[in-house]
Amino acid sequence: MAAVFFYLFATIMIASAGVVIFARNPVHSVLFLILAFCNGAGLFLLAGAEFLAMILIVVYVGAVAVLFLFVVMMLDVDFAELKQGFIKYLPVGVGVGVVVLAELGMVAIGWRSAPSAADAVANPLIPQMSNTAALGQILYTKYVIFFQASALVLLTAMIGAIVLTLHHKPNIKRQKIEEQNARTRENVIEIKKVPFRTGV
Amino acid sequence: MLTIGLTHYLVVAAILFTLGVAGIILNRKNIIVILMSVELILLSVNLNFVAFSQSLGDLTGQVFALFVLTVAAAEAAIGLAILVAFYRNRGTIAVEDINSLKG
Amino acid sequence: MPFFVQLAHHFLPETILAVGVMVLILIGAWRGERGFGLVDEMAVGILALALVAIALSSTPDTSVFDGAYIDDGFSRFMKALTLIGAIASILMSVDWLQRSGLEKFEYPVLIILSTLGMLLLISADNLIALYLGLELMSLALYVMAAFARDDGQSSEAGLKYFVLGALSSGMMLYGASLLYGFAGTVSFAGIAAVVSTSAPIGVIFGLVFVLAALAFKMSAAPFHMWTPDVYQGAPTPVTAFFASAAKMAAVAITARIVVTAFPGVKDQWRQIVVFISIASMLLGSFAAIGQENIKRLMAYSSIGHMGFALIGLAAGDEAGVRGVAIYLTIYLIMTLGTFAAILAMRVQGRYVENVSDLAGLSRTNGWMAFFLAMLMFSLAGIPPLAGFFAKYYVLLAAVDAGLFGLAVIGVLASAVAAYYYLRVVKVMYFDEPAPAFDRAPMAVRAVLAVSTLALLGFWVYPTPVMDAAAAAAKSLF
Amino acid sequence: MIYAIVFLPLVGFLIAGALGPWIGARASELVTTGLLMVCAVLSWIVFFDVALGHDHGYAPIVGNWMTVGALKIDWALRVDTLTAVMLVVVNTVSSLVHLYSIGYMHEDPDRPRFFAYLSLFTFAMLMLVTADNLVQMFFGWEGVGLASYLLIGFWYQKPSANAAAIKAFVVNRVGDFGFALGIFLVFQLTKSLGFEEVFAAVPGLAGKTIHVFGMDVDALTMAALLLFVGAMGKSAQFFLHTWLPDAMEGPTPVSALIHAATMVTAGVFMVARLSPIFEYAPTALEFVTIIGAVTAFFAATVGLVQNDIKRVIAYSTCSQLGYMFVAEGVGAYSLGIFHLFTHAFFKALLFLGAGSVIHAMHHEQDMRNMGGLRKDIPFTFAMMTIGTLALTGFPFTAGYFSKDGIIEAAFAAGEHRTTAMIGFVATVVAAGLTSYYSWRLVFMTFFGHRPAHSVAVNHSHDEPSTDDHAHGHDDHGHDDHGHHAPHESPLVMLIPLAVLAIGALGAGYVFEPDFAGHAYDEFWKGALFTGEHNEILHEMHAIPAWAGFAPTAMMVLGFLVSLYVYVLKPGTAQALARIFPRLYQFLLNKWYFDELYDFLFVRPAFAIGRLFWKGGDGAIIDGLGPDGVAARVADGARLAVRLQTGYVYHYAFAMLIGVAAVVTYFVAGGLR
Amino acid sequence: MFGFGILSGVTFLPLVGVAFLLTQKGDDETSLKNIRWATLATTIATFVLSLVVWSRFDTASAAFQFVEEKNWLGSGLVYKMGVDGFSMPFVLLTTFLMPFAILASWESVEKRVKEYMIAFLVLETLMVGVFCALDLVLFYLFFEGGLIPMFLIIGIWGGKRRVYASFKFFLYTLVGSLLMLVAILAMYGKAGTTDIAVLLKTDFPKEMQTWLWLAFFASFAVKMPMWPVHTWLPDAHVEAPTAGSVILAAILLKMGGYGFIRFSLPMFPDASTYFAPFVYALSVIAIVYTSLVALVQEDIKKLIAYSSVAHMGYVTMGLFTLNAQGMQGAIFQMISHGFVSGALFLCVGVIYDRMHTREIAAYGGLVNRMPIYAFVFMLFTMANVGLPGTTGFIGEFLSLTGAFQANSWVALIATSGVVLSAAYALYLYRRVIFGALEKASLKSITDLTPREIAIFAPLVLITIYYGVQPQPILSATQASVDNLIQTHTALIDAIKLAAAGH
Repeated sequence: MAAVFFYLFATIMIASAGVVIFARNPVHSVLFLILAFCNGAGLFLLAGAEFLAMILIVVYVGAVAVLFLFVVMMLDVDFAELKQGFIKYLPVGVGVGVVVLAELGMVAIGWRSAPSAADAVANPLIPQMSNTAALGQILYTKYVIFFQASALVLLTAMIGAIVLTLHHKPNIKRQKIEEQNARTRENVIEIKKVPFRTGV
Repeated sequence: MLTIGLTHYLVVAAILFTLGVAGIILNRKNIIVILMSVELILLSVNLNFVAFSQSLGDLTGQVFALFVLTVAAAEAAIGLAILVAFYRNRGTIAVEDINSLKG
Repeated sequence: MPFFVQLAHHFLPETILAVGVMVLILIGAWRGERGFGLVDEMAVGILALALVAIALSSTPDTSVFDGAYIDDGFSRFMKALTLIGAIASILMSVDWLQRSGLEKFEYPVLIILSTLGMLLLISADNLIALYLGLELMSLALYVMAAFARDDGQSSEAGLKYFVLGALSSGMMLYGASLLYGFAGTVSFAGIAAVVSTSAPIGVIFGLVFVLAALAFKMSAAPFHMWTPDVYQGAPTPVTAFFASAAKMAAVAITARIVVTAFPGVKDQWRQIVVFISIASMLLGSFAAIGQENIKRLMAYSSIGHMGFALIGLAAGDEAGVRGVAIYLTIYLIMTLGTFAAILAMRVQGRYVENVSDLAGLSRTNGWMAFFLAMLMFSLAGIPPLAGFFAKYYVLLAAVDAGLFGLAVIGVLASAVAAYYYLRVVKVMYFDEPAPAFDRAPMAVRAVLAVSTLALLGFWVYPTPVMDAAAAAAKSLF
Repeated sequence: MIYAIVFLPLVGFLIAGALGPWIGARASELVTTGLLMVCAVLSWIVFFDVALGHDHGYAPIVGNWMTVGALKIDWALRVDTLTAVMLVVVNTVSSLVHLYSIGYMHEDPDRPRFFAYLSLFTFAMLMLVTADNLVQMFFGWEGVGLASYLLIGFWYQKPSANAAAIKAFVVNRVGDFGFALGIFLVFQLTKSLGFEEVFAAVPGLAGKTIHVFGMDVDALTMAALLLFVGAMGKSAQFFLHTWLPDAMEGPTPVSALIHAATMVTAGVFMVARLSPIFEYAPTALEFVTIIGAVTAFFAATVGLVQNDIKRVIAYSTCSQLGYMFVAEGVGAYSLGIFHLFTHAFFKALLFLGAGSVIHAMHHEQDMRNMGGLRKDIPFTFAMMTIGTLALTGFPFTAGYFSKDGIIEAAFAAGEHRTTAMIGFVATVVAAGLTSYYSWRLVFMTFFGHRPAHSVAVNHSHDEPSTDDHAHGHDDHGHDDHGHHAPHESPLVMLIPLAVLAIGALGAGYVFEPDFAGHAYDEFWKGALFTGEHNEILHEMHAIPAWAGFAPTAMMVLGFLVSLYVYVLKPGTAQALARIFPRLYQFLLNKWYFDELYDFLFVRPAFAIGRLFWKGGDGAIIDGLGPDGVAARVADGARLAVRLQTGYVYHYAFAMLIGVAAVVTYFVAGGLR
Repeated sequence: MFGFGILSGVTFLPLVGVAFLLTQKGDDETSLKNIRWATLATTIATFVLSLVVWSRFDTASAAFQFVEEKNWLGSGLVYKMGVDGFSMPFVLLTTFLMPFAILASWESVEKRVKEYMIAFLVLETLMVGVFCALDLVLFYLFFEGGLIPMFLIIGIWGGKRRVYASFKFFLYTLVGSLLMLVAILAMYGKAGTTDIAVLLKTDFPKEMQTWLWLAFFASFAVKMPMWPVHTWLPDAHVEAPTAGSVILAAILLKMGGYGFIRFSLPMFPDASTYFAPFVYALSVIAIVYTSLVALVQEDIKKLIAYSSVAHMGYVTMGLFTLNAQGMQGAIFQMISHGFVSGALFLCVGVIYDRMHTREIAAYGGLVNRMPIYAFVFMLFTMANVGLPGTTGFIGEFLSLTGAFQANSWVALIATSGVVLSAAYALYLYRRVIFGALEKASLKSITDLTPREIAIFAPLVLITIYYGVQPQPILSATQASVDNLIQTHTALIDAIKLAAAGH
């Protein structure tokens, strides 16, 4: 049963990943990215990483993918044509890709963890504890410093996004409360005498 | 074949990784797809971590994956922000147009 | 050890930076764009405070936070270099940013955040810390590269750096996952213990991927391709920061990981390092010839220099790491000085960055020409300037380790490289004068003068650097 | 006393050279000439002391020159009979030439320089003859070369003079090249260069072979041959003679002093001085004989047709030097020196006489423009005739004793050695030729009629002028040429002629017993070395009568032919030239030696130099070296820059390739 | 003072002058005058100080004298200075010639006088340092550091193609010395020290010696320069200002020869013996080849430059004969060439200052208006062709004597250089000095000024004095040379013995 789901998830994930790359419409790419992530979450579930599966859905599908979609829409990018160079370099690119894949596959298929790896394990799975609880247990104790560091990473991302994209356009009218409060009769109203028939 | 082991996960992750890298290299259309390829790579890495975590009976892999997810989100945000800034300057995000700096 | 004790004793510089950056953000948010000056000065203060904290710390080498983080002589040495680089970068940048309409308080904030990431990176003792430090550093750098957001080149630089950086961190993660999967642990010491006995292909794969990513960060060939474009496109003070502080961290963690996590597969990683080193030296030497943009030239130059620094690492012993430490120290000084000179290249209020703009500088601004010439000679490694000693110690280590071929290729590459450094001198001294530069701000002149004098006088009293580097190297083994 | 003899000329040189511009020309002349007179007198005193008296000679050490390892060389002044003879020759002729020059050069503005050079030359020559080791000899050797160079090029505005000066120096250097190698070899053999030590070591080396220049050769033969190359250069022997005729570009007193009486005889002196070496190298001696014989003959043939009065005498000198070497080659060193001694008198006389003629003709040197001068300058004519008689070996003149002695010795040695017999034949033939061209000179100059005075007119003869510069390129002379009648020279020029004429007549008769006769041993006191089997001086008295009379007969024959051709039936010469045009051209062009050397050495040297410069240095070394490397580096730079396309995907691809390459390397077997 | 000795004084005294020059501001006549006089005073003071060293120098000893040693860098590097018979003459040569170089630049350098003088003074420090250093790394510092001022001197104050020449000079020599640097490191790795005195006693394995020798050779051969790596020299000489050429020819070239004596020969005796034929071959090629090339030159300086290469051929040949005559001759030849070629370049400078061309064809008949100059030029030309009685003869004669004992073929070919040198030198002299003064531009040329006479007079005297009395110099080097030869012979014998034993 698990095997069936594994193959199902894996196949869909890889297929949709392929579509992400090769789709001509970027919107399609984003949608298939979401599909890939969903199937990835399924694989996580199969591997017993329930919390991560949830996070993947929430963070990726819910936030990141939507962000992508938002940007794609906002920038209104055109449908792209396959260019000359693509075809020209495709064989070389595919060749190198195949070599890399073959080597990675070789590693994967022949995988043996070190015999002493079991001894080196730092945070053994605790069967009686839920995955989420177990993760929380170490995340807030042992790895709290990393937790803080990742917070700084997010802070950096925030600052970065703001500094790069926030525009104070000079001719956009904004409400400035302190200015409104500071208005007095004297400095906002000017009375002009208009001479007859000549205008201001 | 029917028992799904570590190797299966590793192979799937390897394929995904290669696809992600291929996406970066082969893509000529727009930068956003490249960013998505990066997300695919990170997904494959997470898959690796989770699989190893399961196989070793160790939570560290999952913790690592968690941080990867967090950072990946931040990365996506920054990437898109830079992308937007670039688009504002150039009016394009086609990969081939990003070559005013070269030599 | 209680958490807060660890924090206070071994994490003080980082804490100072983290807390400091929060304060700066608050001030910045409160004062808005007017807050730039204040934030900037405070940022320097915070970094200086961190530097003092490092200088005063004398704790024995300790691994803290459950083996995630190490506080040792090596890390202190490299952190000090990084902080000096950061401080100098901020100092030099003020004027530039103001003149370019970029006086945003986020700039010093990002520098501090990035520096914090570098400190984390330098002290990382497991893969997670390494990853987080790397990302914290990089994300801030991506943003900084694109900081001049209204400038097409700057945002292009940021975009390129980002895309390739993301790819490289993906690779690193893939490698890290393989290492984790093999060793069952992410700690360097744990990996070292497991890998010491055997080195299956998976571990080598992991090592290659991790090293590739680190090589990317230190811009070593063939992972250097972003460097020239980004150096050229990014705002000049940012480039200075890239070229100075960022390299320190990248080289430091590379040295640490190969030495502490992979002593058992020294033969393998040495081959990788040799390959990267040779590729970098050759590419750095050749591609810089004919470059007109001086920032781009410095990019290639830095590639070459990283190749040279890696010669020491290739030796893989204590002498080698000492050589690397000395090399980085001197390289830092040279880079800061050179970028100070580049930042002083302003003609009638406009910044210029072509080599030809330096023409006849010796007659329009003799001292600056002299300083820059000495910097160039030092970069070329001509004695008795400090650049020579940098090369001397890495080569010494390499020759001692029997890497004659590497040493010979290194010196030949440096001879080729000497050509383009000389060309700068030639333009300044032999050519007819171009329009004179405006008077550079005080901070820039100070950095230029101090770094040049340090290079010129290095041979008179090199002992502090030598001793510190020796101690740093010792702590790594 | 010897110090004074050697160093007074140096003092004269310094005074005239350094102070000349201040003290003026007259003072310079007087100082140098006066000092030389003193030297000459002192030299005769030494000669009487050492050669004729019972003093066995001495060699005071002036100071150490250099000491390097086994090589120890002192500055020393060696005086023995051989030196004493040379001192007499050098200083007598030199002082007379100084005196003569006062008159001859009186129009020249650069007289201080001239007299300084003359004194410098004399000093160098004295250093040469008083040398006690090979290196000091070499010092003098090159020193006289320098002085010769300076004096030949004295009229530096004449391109031909400059060319001749360089030629003289360079050709001499070729000789010195051999001399130097000889010195090195001697040092290698004996670990010493002092004469005493070397001569002491030589008998032990006899017959020993040495591996040198890739061959196993007889050590002493090799050494002697190499040293002799030096003598060939200095004494203008065949192959290295070409500089001597050109050297006539110098002022005539210079020719008399340097290129007749003294410097050119240095080679003869050297062989005599090194007789202990040569005696043990019979092969080398045969070579000396051959070279001497060939030179004697060759130079005489060329002398037959020359038109420049000085060149005729120059070739004659060359030829006479050949005689001396023949003498030495057959082992009769004393005869060589004797001929040197007598030759100095009559050849200097001839030169100075020629100078007087030239002076009278306002610096005209082409004999075809002369004629009938015996009435205008009778004294000079007389002197020239005496000189000619002595040169041709008219009985009981100086030349008769020395030259006939040589021919007899050659014949005597010819009993044992073919080379000596060749020497005999060559010298006998040359004697006839000498007589012919000597009288030709006299007849052309002093008899007949002077052609209408026009500078260019005589070039239309069937004897084309080969040397454009033969005449008239002096600062002076052109303008007033022919406007004044030839006039006898002033007294200062005639006195030296008279003195030399006395020597030319009497020196042979007076000194014959000492040099080569019964007083041989008392005279030489071992200064010349002869081997045990060298009985040549005795054997030469036992030759057949015809051989003894042959030279005199040849002399008469030459005289008669010359008389016929130039006096009795003028025009015969031109007729002969028409009959044998090739032979005539061959001789006139000096056997085409200059052309040959130009073709063999000068042109190739320049061509090869240019080839090395443009091709070797420029194209190959720089092309493959610095410039080539620079170009390749530039190519590399272009390539590296081209890789940097600016496209993100290329960059990413490069990273991937980098990783893939390393990984593949390990997968493919980097892993052990 | 601070425990530094007199050699440090000689070495760094010029820097004191530099410090003073740095305080001079302004371009007016007074400050220019100050600068010139201050520089001259500095160089003369340095010379006087070096004479003090010389007066206390013990020529009978082969040991290093006036040794001073200070710990300096970490890892075994020391600041160690000292002189022996090999280096003493070169120190004197350097300090002696510097005032002449300054005087020669008195009027001809008009732009950037201060920088010019500073460059020369710094160069002097570095040159003296090269000859005094007793530590390999220290030596290398000085050796290589000299490139910087020379590069600037050629490049700033040079002629038309100065950029090409300065780059060629710099990069060519740099490549060579960088290889030497690798060798130095290897030696350090083997011996654990870079102290020259210790290294001289270190026995390097045969195989290693070969490589080390080649690496050192790369540096010194370029510096000498030996054929075929000589092509930088003509360019550098032609473009350099007069004083630059003087220093280049007189001293910088000698560093190569000095390096051979100091390092290659004593430290790698096996390799030196092994490579001696190779060096001979290059030397004789250099002598003949460059002499022929000199014959066809059209530029005076280039001709003299090529002649320098030829003369350096005698030096390398002499050094590798490894006998007393050859080595002493080679050293003497270097000293002599220092005087003579320096003086010849000064001679060229004299007419260059007046006519601003170095084309031979632009001259002719100078003797008519410049008799004193003609005399001086003649004298040095003759010294250059090795006329006995001048210093040029001693060096050539001794090195050839030595060479003949080592290999007669070498001596044969090398001696032919004597003929060729006479040819090109006299040919040059004739074209420049002799002949009628026909060129209009030369009609008003003036003879030597008193300043120029003051420059040449000591050189003339020295050239003749040491030609007649070379013993002071010869005996200064004698002890060291003998020592080297003895050590070398002993080593070679030991090896032969060992080989026979096997």
